[in-house]
Amino acid sequence: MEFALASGIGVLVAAGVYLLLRARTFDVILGLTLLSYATNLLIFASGRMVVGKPPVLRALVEPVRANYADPLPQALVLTAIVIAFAMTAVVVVVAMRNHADLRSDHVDGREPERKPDAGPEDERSRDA
Amino acid sequence: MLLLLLALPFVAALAIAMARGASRRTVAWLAAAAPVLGLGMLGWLTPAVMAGSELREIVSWLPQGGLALGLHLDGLAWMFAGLVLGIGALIVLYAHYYLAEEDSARRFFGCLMLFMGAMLGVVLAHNLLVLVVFWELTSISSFLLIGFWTGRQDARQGARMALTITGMGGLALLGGVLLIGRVVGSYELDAVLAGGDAIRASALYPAILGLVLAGVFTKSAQFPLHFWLPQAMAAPTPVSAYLHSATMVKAGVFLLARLHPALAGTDLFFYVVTTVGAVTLLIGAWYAIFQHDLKGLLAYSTISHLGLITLLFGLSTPMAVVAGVFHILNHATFKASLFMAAGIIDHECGTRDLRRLGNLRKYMPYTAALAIVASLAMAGIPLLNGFLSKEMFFAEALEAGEQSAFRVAISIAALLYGVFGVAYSLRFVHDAFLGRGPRALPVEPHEPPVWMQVPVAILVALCLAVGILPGLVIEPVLKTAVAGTLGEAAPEFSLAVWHGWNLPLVMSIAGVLGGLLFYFALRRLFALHDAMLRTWGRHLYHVNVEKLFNAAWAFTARVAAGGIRRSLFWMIVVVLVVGSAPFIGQEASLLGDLPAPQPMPALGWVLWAVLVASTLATVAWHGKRLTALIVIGATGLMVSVAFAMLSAPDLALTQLLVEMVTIALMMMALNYLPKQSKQARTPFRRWRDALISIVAGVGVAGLAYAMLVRTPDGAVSAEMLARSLPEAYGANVVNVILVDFRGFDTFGEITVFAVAALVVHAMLRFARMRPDEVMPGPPVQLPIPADLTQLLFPLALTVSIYLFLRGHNAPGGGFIAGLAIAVPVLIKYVLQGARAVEATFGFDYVRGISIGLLLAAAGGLGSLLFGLPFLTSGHVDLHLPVIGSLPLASALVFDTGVYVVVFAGALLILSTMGTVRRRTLAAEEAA
Amino acid sequence: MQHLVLAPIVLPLVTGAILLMLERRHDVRVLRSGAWIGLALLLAAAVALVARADGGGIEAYLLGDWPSRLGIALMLDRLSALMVLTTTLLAIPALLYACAGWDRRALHFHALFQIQLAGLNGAFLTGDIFNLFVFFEVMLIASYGLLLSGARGERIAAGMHYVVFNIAASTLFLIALGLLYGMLGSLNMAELAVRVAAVAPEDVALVRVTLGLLLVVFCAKAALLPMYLWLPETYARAPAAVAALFVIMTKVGLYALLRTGSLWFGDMAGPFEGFARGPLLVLGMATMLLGSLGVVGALRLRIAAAYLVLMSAGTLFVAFALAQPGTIAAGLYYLPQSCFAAAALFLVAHIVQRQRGRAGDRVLPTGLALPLQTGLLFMVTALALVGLPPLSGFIGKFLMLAAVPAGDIGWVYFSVLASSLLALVGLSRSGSRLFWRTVEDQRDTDSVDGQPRVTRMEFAATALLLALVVAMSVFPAPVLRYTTATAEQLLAPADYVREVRATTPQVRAP
Amino acid sequence: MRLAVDIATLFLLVVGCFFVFLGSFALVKLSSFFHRIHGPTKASTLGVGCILAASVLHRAIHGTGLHPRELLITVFLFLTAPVAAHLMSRAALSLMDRRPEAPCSGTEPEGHIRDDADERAEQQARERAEGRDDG
Amino acid sequence: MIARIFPSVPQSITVFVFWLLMAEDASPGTLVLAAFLAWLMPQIAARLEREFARIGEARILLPLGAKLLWDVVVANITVARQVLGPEDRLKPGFIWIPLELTNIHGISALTSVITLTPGTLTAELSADRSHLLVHCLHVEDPEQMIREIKQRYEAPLRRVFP
Amino acid sequence: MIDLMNLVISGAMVVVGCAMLLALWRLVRGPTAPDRILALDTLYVATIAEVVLLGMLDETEVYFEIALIIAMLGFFGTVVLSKYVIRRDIVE
Repeated sequence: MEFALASGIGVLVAAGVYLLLRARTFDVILGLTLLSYATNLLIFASGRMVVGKPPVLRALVEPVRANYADPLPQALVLTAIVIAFAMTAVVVVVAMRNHADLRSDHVDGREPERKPDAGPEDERSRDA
Repeated sequence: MLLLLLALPFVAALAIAMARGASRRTVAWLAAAAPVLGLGMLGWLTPAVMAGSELREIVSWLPQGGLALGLHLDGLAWMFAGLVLGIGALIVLYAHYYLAEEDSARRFFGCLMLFMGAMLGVVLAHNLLVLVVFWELTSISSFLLIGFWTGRQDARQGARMALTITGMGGLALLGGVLLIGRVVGSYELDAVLAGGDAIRASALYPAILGLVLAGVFTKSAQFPLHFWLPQAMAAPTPVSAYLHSATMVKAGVFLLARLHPALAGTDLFFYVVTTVGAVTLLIGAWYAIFQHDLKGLLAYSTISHLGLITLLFGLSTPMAVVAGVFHILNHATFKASLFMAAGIIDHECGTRDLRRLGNLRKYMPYTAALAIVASLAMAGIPLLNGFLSKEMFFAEALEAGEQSAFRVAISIAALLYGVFGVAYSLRFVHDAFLGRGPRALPVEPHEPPVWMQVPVAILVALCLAVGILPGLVIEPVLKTAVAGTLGEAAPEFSLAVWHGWNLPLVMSIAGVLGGLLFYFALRRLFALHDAMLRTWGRHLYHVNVEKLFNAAWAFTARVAAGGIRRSLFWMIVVVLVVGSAPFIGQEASLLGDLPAPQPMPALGWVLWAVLVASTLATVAWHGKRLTALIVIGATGLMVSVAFAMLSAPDLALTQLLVEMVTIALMMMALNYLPKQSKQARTPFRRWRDALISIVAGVGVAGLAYAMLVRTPDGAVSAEMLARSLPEAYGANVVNVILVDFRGFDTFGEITVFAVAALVVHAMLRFARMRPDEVMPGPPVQLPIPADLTQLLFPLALTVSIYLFLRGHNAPGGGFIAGLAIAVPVLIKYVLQGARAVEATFGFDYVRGISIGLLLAAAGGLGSLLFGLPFLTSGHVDLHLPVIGSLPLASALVFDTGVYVVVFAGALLILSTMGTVRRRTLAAEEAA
Repeated sequence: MQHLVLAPIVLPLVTGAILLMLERRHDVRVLRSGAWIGLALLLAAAVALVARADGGGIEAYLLGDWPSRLGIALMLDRLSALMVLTTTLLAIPALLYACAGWDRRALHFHALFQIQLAGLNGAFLTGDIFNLFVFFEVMLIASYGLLLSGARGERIAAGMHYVVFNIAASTLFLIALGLLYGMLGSLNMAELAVRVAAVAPEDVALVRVTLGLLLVVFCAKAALLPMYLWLPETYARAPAAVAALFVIMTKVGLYALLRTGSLWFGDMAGPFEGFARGPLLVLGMATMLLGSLGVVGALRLRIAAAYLVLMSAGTLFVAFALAQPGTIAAGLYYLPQSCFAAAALFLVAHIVQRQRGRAGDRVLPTGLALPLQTGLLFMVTALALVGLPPLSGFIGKFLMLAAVPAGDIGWVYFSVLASSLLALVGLSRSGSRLFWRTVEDQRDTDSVDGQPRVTRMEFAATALLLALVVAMSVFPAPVLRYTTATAEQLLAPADYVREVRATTPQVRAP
Repeated sequence: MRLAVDIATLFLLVVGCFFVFLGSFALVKLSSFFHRIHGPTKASTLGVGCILAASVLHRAIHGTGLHPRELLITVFLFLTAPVAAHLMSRAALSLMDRRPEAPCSGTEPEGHIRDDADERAEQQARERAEGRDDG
Repeated sequence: MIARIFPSVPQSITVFVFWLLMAEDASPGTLVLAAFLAWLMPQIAARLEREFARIGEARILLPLGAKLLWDVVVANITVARQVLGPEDRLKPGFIWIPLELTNIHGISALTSVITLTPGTLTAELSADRSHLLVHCLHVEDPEQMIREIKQRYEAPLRRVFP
Repeated sequence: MIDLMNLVISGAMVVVGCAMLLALWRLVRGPTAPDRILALDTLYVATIAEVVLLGMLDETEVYFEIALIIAMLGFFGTVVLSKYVIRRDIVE
């Protein structure tokens, strides 16, 4: 089971990283989403894998670690999920504006064919 | 007293800067007041200095760092201070007449005073760091002065070049001083001079020497860094006269003199300094001869003289030092006067080109007379001051060093110097004042205002006085200065014009004759000179600086090109390096002893398969965006179910809700983005990225696996489980952690959420954008689903409240509930349209966020009333008559804040995004 | 007043929330006065905190009255107090500058500004690593808002870069935190310090990776080579007042590096003592040089300013990586002054941009001579940033160089001095082109029509920053005394850990 | 009693799984969208309903007592499933090349459904390209 | 007045019952809370709805529900047969069904019912709400089908939602 | 009996899991957007079944909320995605 979780995280990371390195804003957003799944699972995994013992205290079940899953990573993941959502919202909107303002959905706001800037010769006069 | 002396010029500068609207005359008076007053003070102090006592004042600045504003006045400092103030006063007088109407006198004199102060600081400094401080200040103020005529390209270039070179030297000097401080343990001059042996013995000595000399050589324009000085001649002439003959360039040799006891006395010092000095001496002189620009000639001759002084200090014998100090004085007097004369010529003739000048004695006889005397002093003609120091130099050169070959070389250099010196002095005198000419001058030359001649006359008189009566006029001064330089090692000497027939005198005579010959052979030599190296230093500098700018630009542009992807790429590369480095050589430690893994339930495999397949499908379909979005929905679902399966119901709930809202958000965004990704045809990049991502995936999987198979020990959560119910009154430990144990995290988290909503709002509120593709027709009606929501909406709200209230004891809580309420409202938006919802709903989301945040803060701050820390939860059981017991935890207030923030934030995001088009249309209609 | 530690976080947050509410009234004066009241209170709190921290004690404030291992503890020591005060002092001129008009053009500006302060202060005060992450995010998201609110065109593209990069870095942060908790079972930094030292030998490599990843995150936020690419464009495109405040953001990464370094890699860290110092030193020097090269190559003044921020970050990396009491003290002296100076440069650049009209802040020769006061402001700023005497930049660098251990002298001296020189070359060129009338005739690029006039308030804001720089230069001794004490405190992590463990809840069981 | 309930539970479980599986199977097996949609909307919904009922029964006997609230999910599903199906078919209709014309009776053949993400965008790109040629 | 406090009585009842079911508790506290929510929720909803459903003959609902449940079971068996059998034996097609129901609540109820019953699925409601487009997986005789739907479901629904 | 019950529940989970895989197959294969939406919807429904079964197996009630929310969101997702396909603009 550990292997399955680890490999799942690995696949998510690989896919996320690959998409993160794409040139289009939307692909990058997808990549970030996948990466955030991966991180959530990873943090969650830091509490180890426990099946069927949610950390909701039940009467007559002694509150010790053997009987419940580790609640702390779950709380951390919750925070992480929320923050990731907030960030996604922002990046999505930036992507929209990027496309609207610069007429390109390239991550850098322009297609790479164009040179990044006018050369120094244009900007500098002959005055050294 | 010293502090006051030092402060004078700065005060003057400040006064000038403040004196807005003051007349030129007032400004000049203000500027003159400083050096005149200063001279007065110096005069008052003179007897004490001459008596050999040393004044010292120390103001604490940074005692821990050994930095104190320590000033002292010994002989050397006294001499230099006199030089700085005296010539300064003359320069102010001169400049007042020199400056044109359109030049800003305030700016000029302000900078000049700044410079004067800095220079005084250099000479008075007792702490080497303070010396460095003022040293750099001279560079900066000279930058401002050289670039005074900002409109002129050569002025700007010259200023920058001077700043670059001297700034470089200053930084090197700083390094050297720091190293000295390290060796000696103090920056105080006493200690440093006393620690000379320690310095010379230290392993750092070569570095120290190199760095300090770098400072000295750059400031004093020594070969090969001499080229900035001729360039600096673009400055107004008073500046050249002051900075580039009398004072600033002397700072270098001053430092050499200052640190002489500490640094000199090794072979390294001897050979480096003498060689550099000698080469500079010759090259400067040689170039001086062939300059057509009057100031160029003077500049190169200055370089040459500075080389001479350097050479003298390099020789290091006591008498050589005496000669060096003496020549500093002499050179300052005659060169300053020559510069001023050149300025007069420039001023009155409109040109400084020697090829166009000539025969000026007819037009300006007094000036001519003064200049001729001064240049004779420069040539080292007897009865003038230059002669004396030159003689001393010849005498020292003949005895230099232990090796005869070196001695011969130095002597030949000295002789050549004599020849060249006479030659360029002749060229100055002959080409400007004698011979034929002038040719094609823009104006008719005439005598300048008399007050412009006065400073020149004073200096020339000094030349004569020293040259004729050295014993009377200059000997006490020199002795005082030398005593300050060498301390107890100062030699006994007496100055006299006539030493009898000896080798130096012969050399002098040979020099004069050689110079005359040389001058008359000049025409032929011009070709030789042209064939020789051009002023390659400057050329090299320009090429290099230009290259530097372009290269720096190209480099940074190239490195920064590639934008986000390159950023991310590098980060991932760094991560991979950091992630793999610790395992190199100990691969075994990654997995350690593996305990048996837990068995996998069937559901696990299904989840795994769906997760992996949908993830890979997302990658495969990422170009088709809607498809990718739908497929990634399945990934999210699987992650949630995995959470559920692995005993994390709260996570599953949150993940699901967030997932759904995210998808809604992306769908809204997709409307304003291209529907498909353009696929770049860069297979290399794709393979490279694929490779990295696989490595990253494998790496993270490995780490996760290694972590998972280790048995945890000592995690703090065990205690949380135990204390959750009795102390925080909650059975759902995750929620208890969120609102109690780690409530502060949640506080931050909702802030993030709230701000995200505000950012979205801020970015889209006034944005005008149109979708790429607009479906024809009016908004579509979906009556049947809309009708269904009439039934579901109140139920969904109820579910939300249920989740909220149950949160502390069962999965749920403020966050989950907040999103759960946002979802049905969003459905309303989708099915009924934004206009309908917003017109009737009447809820200001921004204000909602604010209220929520304040509620959460209030929930946390409540405990402060009881003197308990922020977010300490309280708990009461209310017993009401009919209803029964009502458990109330103060965490509930906090959680309510969370609830409100999340609900309002989510809706602010969704409604802002959903209504972009409507606002755009409205704005376009209004326009 | 045990709750004072809380004030720098909660005060701006509450102010921000209230300002959000006041936005409804559409009266900018109300908003401004609210913001200023909040900031004044914050300043008072920050000063009080510094005074308290200077007493020498380390204080732990147990949120929720839970023992620090269970809950979150805010930590007050000299370093945190110093950082909080620096932030506040930087915020005052930034807000002043923004109040000259930008705050009316950027929606939610005041609220975002306050929340950004809360995030920064939270990051400086928290003693819990996950809470640090949360406050990083608070700070970042508010910075996105400040950068992007009212933004158009290129600024959006720059924002995209900034946002995506930081999200990626945050993701990495989370991965590292997950591994950290999984391996060590705690989140309290002091507690972790104890656990790090006691890691079983077979786990050392794994923990190294974990901590290494964490450091990568901090370095990325602090713009260490090669992860600095996000910085120049972002800072150069941000609104001036915002850019001025952003200057402190790279320092948060440095702060985190210093804090974790002192706790986890200090003299009680066992197998981790001195972890990663070598690479950090080398990369810090490279960053410094590269930053200065950027200054030389910059075509715009604001780009140059951004590279100067990079350069100062590099300097601080070197100072902290050397981990000597002297270098840390010098670095901590250098840190606030470089913040003030860099912020001032961004403001000056914006003033220049408007005074030069269409030429903007591009380093082009024009026929305009800028007013003397602008030139003076620039000059003082440039001197402080390059590290030329007599301003505080020089003092900081000098103190650092003087404390470099003997073995590292060569390269450190070379890189610090060479980078200063390069920066000097670059700035002298930009300065002479920008402030001097360099062509005799007016060109069409020189039109200044349509540019909002530079107000007195904007000058005042810039001058205020420079006054801080000058004050630090004239009275360096008290500051250095404080930072030296800070460095000593940092180099004795055992005290910190002991203090955290010894602080017990008021009513709960320990 | 317990036995009877257990048997009922088992029966419901088996039936539930069968229908859930059937729904998905239909999704895979059938050839066009309008055929496939019949499977999940009916079979899967009923299947889940059965499983929920089984769960209620199971809990009543083996767990903490009768928890009818799980039936709420069933109710919810039965309410939403047809409307969801309705929406999906509308979506499919909007993508059809030949949609059923205005109200009339009688049967009509099913048209081809375009792939939304793919074809429409391509077509638009083509149109844009042509438009540019004209201009 | 009543309408002001309880904009929609059915909705209030639904919420009340729903809450009690969810909370699985009938203590006084829960009842009070449920009553409060039963008042509050329709209030909120009322701001978003133009008109609430009015129920005519509510007692028909019960037999209709029973009939529907049976039909659903039958439908699933039918669908199972159709799915598992060879696909080429099916005769699928679209049918427009003219509506007599005018109440939108009735129409949506009918839509759901049609979808849940054998082999039929509503795809669209015409813009004037007079016809429903139904997709049939297997249709032998369209007229027969329309008749059956109208008689079996539409007629009772018209009584519920007049 | 309990064992048999658990066995059947586990078996049911496998069957429902297969149903999920089939839905996944359709999700990945497409070919049209409505097909994928339908597949996702089916996946949601099957997931509810899976979660309920899990709750039976673990004898805990904490999964109720999850199942409820999945049901709610499955519908919501379908609405949003379909609306997008129909109109592009999901909020008009």
